[in-house]
Amino acid sequence: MINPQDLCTRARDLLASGEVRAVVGYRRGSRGMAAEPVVITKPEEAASLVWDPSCVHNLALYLVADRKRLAHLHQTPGKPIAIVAKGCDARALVVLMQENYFKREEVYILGVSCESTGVWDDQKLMQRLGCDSQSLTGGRFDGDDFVVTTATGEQRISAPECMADRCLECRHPFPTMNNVVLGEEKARTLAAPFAALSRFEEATGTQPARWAFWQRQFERCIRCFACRSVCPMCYCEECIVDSITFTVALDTTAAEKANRVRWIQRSATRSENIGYHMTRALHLAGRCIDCGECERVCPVHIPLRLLNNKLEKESREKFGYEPGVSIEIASLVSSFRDDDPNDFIR
Amino acid sequence: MEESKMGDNIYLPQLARVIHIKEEVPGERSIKTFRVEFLNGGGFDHECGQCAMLSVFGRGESMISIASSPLDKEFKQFSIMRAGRVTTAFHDLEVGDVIGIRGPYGNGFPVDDWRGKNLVFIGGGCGLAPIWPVIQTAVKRRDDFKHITVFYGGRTARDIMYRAELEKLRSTAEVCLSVDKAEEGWEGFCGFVPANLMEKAPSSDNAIAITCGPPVMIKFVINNLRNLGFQDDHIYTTIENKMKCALGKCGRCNVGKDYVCVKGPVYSWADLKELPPEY
Amino acid sequence: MTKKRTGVFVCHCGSNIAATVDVAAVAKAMASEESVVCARDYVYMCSDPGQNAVIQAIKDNQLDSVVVSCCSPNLHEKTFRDNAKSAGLNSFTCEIANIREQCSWVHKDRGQATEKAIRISRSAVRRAGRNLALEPIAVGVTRRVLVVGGGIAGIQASLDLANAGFEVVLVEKNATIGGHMIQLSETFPTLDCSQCILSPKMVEVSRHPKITLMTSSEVEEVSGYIGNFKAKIRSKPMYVDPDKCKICDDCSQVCPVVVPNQYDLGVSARRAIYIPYAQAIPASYTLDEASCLGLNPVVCGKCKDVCEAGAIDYDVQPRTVIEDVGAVVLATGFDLYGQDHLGSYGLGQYEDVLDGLQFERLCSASGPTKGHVLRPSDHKEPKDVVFIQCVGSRDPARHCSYCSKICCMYTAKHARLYKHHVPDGRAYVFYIDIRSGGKGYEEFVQRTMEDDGTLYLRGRVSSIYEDNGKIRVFGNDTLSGQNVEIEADMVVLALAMQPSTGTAEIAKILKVGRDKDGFLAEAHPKLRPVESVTAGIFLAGAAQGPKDIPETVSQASAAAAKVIMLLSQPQLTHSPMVARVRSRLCTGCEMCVDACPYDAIRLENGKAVVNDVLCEGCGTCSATCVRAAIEVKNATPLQMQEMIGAVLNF
Amino acid sequence: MERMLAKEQIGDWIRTLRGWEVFGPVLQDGVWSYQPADTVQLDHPNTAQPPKGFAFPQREVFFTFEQIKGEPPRLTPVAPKGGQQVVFGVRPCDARGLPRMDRVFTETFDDVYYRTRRGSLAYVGLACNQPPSPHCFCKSVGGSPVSTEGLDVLMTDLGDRYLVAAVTATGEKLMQAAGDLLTEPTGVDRSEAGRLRLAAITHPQRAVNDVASVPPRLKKGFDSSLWEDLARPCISCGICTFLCPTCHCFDINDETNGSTPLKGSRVRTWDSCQFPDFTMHSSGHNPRETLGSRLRQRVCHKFQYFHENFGMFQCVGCGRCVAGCPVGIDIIAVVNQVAASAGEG
Amino acid sequence: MMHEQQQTQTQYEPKIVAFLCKWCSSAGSDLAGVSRIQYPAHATPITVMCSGSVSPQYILSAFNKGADGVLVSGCHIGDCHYMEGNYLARRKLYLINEMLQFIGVEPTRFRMSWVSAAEGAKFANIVKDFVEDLRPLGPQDKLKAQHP
Ligand SMILES: Cc1cc2nc3c(=O)[nH]c(=O)nc-3n(C[C@H](O)[C@H](O)[C@H](O)COP(=O)(O)OP(=O)(O)OC[C@H]3O[C@@H](n4cnc5c(N)ncnc54)[C@H](O)[C@@H]3O)c2cc1C
Ligand SMILES: Cc1cc2nc3c(=O)[nH]c(=O)nc-3n(C[C@H](O)[C@H](O)[C@H](O)COP(=O)(O)OP(=O)(O)OC[C@H]3O[C@@H](n4cnc5c(N)ncnc54)[C@H](O)[C@@H]3O)c2cc1C
Ligand code: SF4
Ligand code: SF4
Ligand code: SF4
Ligand code: SF4
Ligand code: SF4
Ligand code: SF4
Repeated sequence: MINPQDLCTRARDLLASGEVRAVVGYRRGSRGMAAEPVVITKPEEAASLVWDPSCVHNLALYLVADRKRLAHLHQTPGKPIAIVAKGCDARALVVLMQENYFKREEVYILGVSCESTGVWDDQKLMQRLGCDSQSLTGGRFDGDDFVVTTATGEQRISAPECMADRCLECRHPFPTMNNVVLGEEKARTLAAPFAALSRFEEATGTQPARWAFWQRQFERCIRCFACRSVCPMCYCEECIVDSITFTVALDTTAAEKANRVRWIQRSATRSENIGYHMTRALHLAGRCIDCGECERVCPVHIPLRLLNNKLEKESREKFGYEPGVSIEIASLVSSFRDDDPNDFIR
Repeated sequence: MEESKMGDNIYLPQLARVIHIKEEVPGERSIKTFRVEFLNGGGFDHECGQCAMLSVFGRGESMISIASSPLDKEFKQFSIMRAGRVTTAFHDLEVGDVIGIRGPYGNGFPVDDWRGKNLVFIGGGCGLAPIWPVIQTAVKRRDDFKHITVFYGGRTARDIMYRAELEKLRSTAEVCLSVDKAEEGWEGFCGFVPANLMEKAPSSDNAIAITCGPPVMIKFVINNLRNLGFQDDHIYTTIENKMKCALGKCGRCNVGKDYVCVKGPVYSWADLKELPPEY
Repeated sequence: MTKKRTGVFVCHCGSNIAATVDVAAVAKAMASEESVVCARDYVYMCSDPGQNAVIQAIKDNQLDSVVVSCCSPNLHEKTFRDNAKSAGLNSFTCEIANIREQCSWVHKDRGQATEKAIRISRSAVRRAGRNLALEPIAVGVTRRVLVVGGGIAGIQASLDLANAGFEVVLVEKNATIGGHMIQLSETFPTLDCSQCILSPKMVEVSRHPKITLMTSSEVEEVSGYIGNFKAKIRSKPMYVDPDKCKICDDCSQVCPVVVPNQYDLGVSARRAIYIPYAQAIPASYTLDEASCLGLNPVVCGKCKDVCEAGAIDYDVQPRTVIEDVGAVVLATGFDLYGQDHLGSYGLGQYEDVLDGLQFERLCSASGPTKGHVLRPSDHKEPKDVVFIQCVGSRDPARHCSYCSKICCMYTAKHARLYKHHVPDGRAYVFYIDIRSGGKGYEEFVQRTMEDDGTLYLRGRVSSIYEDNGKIRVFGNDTLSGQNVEIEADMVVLALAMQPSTGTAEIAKILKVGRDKDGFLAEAHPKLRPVESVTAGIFLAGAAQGPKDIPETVSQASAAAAKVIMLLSQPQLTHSPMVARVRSRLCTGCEMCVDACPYDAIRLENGKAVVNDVLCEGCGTCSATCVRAAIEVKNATPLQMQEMIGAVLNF
Repeated sequence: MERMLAKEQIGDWIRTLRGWEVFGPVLQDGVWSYQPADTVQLDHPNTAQPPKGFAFPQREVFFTFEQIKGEPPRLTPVAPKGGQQVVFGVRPCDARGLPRMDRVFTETFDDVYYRTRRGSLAYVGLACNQPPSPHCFCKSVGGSPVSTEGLDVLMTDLGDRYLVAAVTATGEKLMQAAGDLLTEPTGVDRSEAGRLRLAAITHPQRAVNDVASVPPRLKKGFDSSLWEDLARPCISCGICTFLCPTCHCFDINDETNGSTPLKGSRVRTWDSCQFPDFTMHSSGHNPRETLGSRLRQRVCHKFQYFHENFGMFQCVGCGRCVAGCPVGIDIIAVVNQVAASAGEG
Repeated sequence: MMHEQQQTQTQYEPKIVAFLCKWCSSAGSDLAGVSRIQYPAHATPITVMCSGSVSPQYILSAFNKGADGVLVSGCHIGDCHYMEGNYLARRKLYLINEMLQFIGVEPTRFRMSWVSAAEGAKFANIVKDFVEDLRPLGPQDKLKAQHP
């Protein structure tokens, strides 16, 4: 089991020795036991870092933000930046490196192993405890359990009861690409891969049932773009399906702006929302590493993970492609095999 | 236009026909001047410095300064720089095409308060358009004002808009043109507008300065004007924050508590310097 | 900027279009398009008056773009683009709407066909409205050719090219050119002597003023593109100056080292300083680095001492040259399917089990036995010889799946040669079936069977082992259904041809594809059989697939002809409809780089950059890039979107 | 007018509201939202979205246009679908959003779309006996769990029955429709209600410290470096603003659905000051380019600018932006920190 | 235009956008023309250089704009003019096909085929079948943009 204190010490040493210029990690915020992302640059700030089941965020996003910020300021990174990374986060980094977004040496990966558990899911906490992490006053890992403190006192709950689906199904709880890892690599099987997806596919076996379900979901989307904004793989300078990242540089011509393709309209109607989500899912095929962030942040609880998982499963079964395992290989859609499925073609 | 079922609909444009198009400045960021006349007996009166929301249907709306004098009742004039989606659509228009127009918006220059004063106009690039109606009005009501000086500069001689009109203006006003870099055959000033201003150093006595242009230029001009002794409340400029509704609702043009589309775009430096620098 | 003055010309094509499509209605519908200023129909748009009308209309209406709704663009795109050009427009402002093959000819319902013709025409109008004026990309050419591989393919190609007046650099990795053909004794189907027909060509190569011959050399790196390649070639030192060597053989006499002679496939021996064979080109001895002791003069140095011509120099260094060439012919040939895969046939294990090439050497007058067929083990004449076909080929489960194509023929040839050498011997051939397509080939095989009394057994050999000086071959004859066992004196295996060792490397260096069996891939199996997928690189000979000499020579000459065609142009022109990167949006993820079939994209300062000359405009990159950071000119996503809209009346 | 209604009779009351389209909180797919309802069960926490969309929908078509080549375009305004709407179960904080929107949409320029929708909308509120979210802070911003501002009717949950109180004339009309279903409250009812109200009002809440001093302090803190520090984790999504009962920013675009002839509509959609391109000029210049400047805009708009313009905060303390922020940006904490730092300086 | 109106009253006529690669499928459809093989007029071709250039975005866009069916047709595997374009197309379009079905769009609405330049008859049949398969489904409105 990881002693959170070790994390603080590591981070402090890294900063103190000048080995890294900053550490991206988690700290306690003002909302109960909900951790929040933080970027620290001073050794003395390291004491504020935490590691507990509320560390849900995929911090790779902040490396992307850091890089964009530096590019904007025309600065070169210099020393590497350290990041606290779970298994999934580390795989996000692998994809980012596979896509040349970073060089390996630009990032110091302070891995944390999820060992036999993972992070929690607020909705499951809500069901189990009647309140979510924002109302808890304590929460930590303890072996296979979470120990939480509610208004009524401390409670021990078996972690799988409240763990995020993606953690239950996780096949890589150990950050394989790392500079150092806290915690052990444990063999574990909590749920079959794609279990939630399979449950869904079984429950909505027919085409009308599928549509009935997704129609509701897509009509609900308010297109706040949180799902895209939080995704470390959606680091495009300008997203092709939203308008909010419209980039204009000095050399952007009027014609370029005038000719920007509007694939979907700004209206959050069903058709446009589908356009948005389909595009995003397809863009993430072979790149999404199932950190589940998009689904977690959605304010109207659209089960986006199902979309990404579907393509992940197809890619794995049909193309033998697993995202986030190698920096070297060509990405899913820029490669092919002779025996890719052909039977859907006439 | 169809009668609105809902009475006064602030979002519904009137229709106007383009009756004249003139290319002022060529190139990638070309500027064209459009004269339009309202259809179906529509129209509105405006003050110098006010703006209108112009639309090319299917492409969208843009806020554009009304570049004609309020004294010209039979048409409205706009000088539009090709900048993006909507403005490009404008540049693709031909005489006879119909556009949408709603307005007038914003506060306008307090021209009447300036009676009996010297007027110093300082414009750069496309920034001549918003102050052009003031110049026009001042010329039409020439006796109301004393000395009129117009500073204006472009990157090159080709970038000078209203070239012919400016030459004509020389008969009633002092016109000081400049280009950024020395050019063959250029007889005016070479250098940036603020430098030209310092070179000519117009007197701040009983004078109002009106400036408009790119944000950096304005910054230097205001600085120089103050060095020349202009009081903060005798310096006027306009702010062009992004606008969508022009009605103080859509929420993007605000600087501090002010919605520029309603409280602006014209500000005296005395007022503007109280606001946070979000423009 | 978008085009605003489009003219649309709708062709009746006599009644070909007009019978089913209401052409006037199409013209009228097009006239109501935003950007269209003139739309008309005419009975034969492609006739002289039709074309003139287009030209006139362009001038009269100051059109900036043209759409012709007519037949397939394959027929008249060029015509009308030329019209546009002669009227002063850029030819890429003209688009064709195919309303004949894809509409009037395939529909009967006039209403529906007319609607469809409108949709097709409208989408062409929208596309034309956003076409950029493009000029074909001109590329200068270096009028020199690199030929890789000095087998018959490379030799033939080099000679054809050189005789056409082009400079040729012929690179051969061995010490001599000639390839496998020089090892053959007689060749099917005419049984003429291989060396007799090849040697003169080899000599011609060495003497040709336009050919620079580089033996013991290999291509290390190739950069550039069609018309403008730069090849880095590395030559191993030969240690013997061919210009000085008199081929006196003094050196080899004193050389203390004896190693198997590769040229005779190990059937004979040679020294460390040797001449591969008498007719070798360059005609010179050569020193084999690997076995020579003298490179360390303290140890040996005998040959240098005896060489009166002073041709030997132990201190020569490898040298690397860079050659500028406009085209490349790859003729790297084949090797026989490796014996390490073939344990069950006893190859390499039993001395008297030979492969086809070894047998060629045994039959060859210049071979180790001076043309007598003798067993390697005891130098006796073999009386029972078993030839086995399809060894390593047509066996997807264990070996190569393809048919090696020439083995039936050379086995038949071997059987005959054997019978000619040992008339009282018995020849057996195990075969699966006989493939003898080719001029005179079937007759050749018939003669082998009938005139020369070779016993053909249909079936596979199950095992072979040596027993008391004999080689026992067990097989089964599927025709009689009986198991057969032959006590043979010698077994000859017809091994499959496979790409020569190093084919993978050279393919990578030159960025040409390989097929599933590892042979160099042609650009199109039917229509572009001598071109590689990379423009400016051509294929000849067995490197592209198993083939015999006539086919090799044809392909070599074809490749040479293609090169001549290419390099005879003053400049190359390339379609300007190439990909363009929108750098601001590109994040350098390299997905396009991986997806591009032509290796036309590379990263520069973290952004994708397209090589206009390599890009074929397929658009695969553009569909792969999630960021829409790369698009093909005049087929941009914006144009596609507008065309989709046009089709759906959106 | 105060009346009592037995809980199980709420459906009966709703059925008396002829001519009204009735909405109530519904839990579907794990999300609470206002849906058309025959009856309602008011045991909901905060709905995911406030009811602001009834007056200010995420998508509003202003007018359609159609233009045949060579002719002037024809514009056809699209009036909001008529008909009275009543929303049950509105939380007092959310209701307070409405009067704030009124200031924006009906003063200076009168927005006919908003006014039309607003004019036919009624809110039947539910007092918060318990704060529905750990981040409720209505009291800090001038509201209370029993506030009636913006409501037409306020109901208080007394266990098996509701105390139903009319706030506006419309509210009274709604109650009159119920006829006998609504009964006079007894003394017990009243005292029970009073007890619950007191408990609700005194229930501890998170708080904006010294709220009166916040506007001037924020003004002073405009240049504070805290803005960038606090905004560092922000991902620039629109959750905080799209879920806010008072955020009113929007975008206007032309959506086309035909080119020959040109057909389309001019459409208003919600927009957010947290989106990077919100204020970006056509030249690329962006007055609010950084995360900090955008966070500052959101916070200062609610706690300073709006107050300067209208004398009230533009935040009603519903806590949605706090709970919904994916990375924990907490408006209460931000205001407190910036105000505190500005106070010191 | 009259015509269209009459039809909507009698029978629903599906609108199909057909992306045809220039080298094989468009040529194949030309051959159908040359051979005068009749097929329904519901599929409007858009010729692209290679099936590999068909971005999934185009397919979504076509549905968004009201297509009832979308067809993508390219060279047979191994015959791509650009060698690999159709392999890459196959992978991408497999994914979008799966995705459309996953959200409950009728599987019939998206179709992919390999048609060589010699397969005029095959092309005609594909269009014929596609139209017949689409007819019973009625207009596609799941992904179609809503207006106004
Ligand atoms: C008070 C005032 C007065 C002005 N007066 C003048 C004047 O007299 N003359 C003049 O030339 N200019 C004037 N301007 C500037 C003018 O308003 C802008 O140049 C014009 O609005 C640019 O519009 P555009 O659509 O051409 O540019 P774009 O840059 O294309 O668009 C403008 C905005 O629309 C959004 N947008 C663009 N494309 C998309 C897309 N695909 N999806 C979603 N959103 C998109 C962008 O966020 C962008 O910020 C004035 C501005 C103001 C505020
Ligand atoms: C046993 C046998 C018998 C045959 N009998 C007949 C027959 O009777 N009649 C007939 O028509 N055909 C016959 N053939 C076929 C004939 O040998 C081939 O068709 C012919 O040799 C092919 O010539 P090539 O130039 O393509 O290849 P090769 O002869 O293999 O020549 C390739 C040359 O390229 C060189 N090379 C390879 N890689 C490189 C590199 N990377 N850089 C530089 N140089 C390189 C090699 O060293 C070699 O010199 C026979 C083949 C076999 C195996
Ligand atoms: S986070 Fe949810 S509501 Fe927001 S855009 Fe994504 S799916 Fe839609
Ligand atoms: S799509 Fe969702 S799950 Fe996948 S990487 Fe992005 S945020 Fe994570
Ligand atoms: S949805 Fe696609 S284009 Fe948009 S940010 Fe994500 S990957 Fe990029
Ligand atoms: S795929 Fe797109 S973003 Fe990636 S390198 Fe190519 S052009 Fe750039
Ligand atoms: S269009 Fe085709 S050939 Fe050209 S760069 Fe793109 S993928 Fe390569
Ligand atoms: S700012 Fe936040 S707490 Fe305040 S009303 Fe808006 S969403 Fe609620």
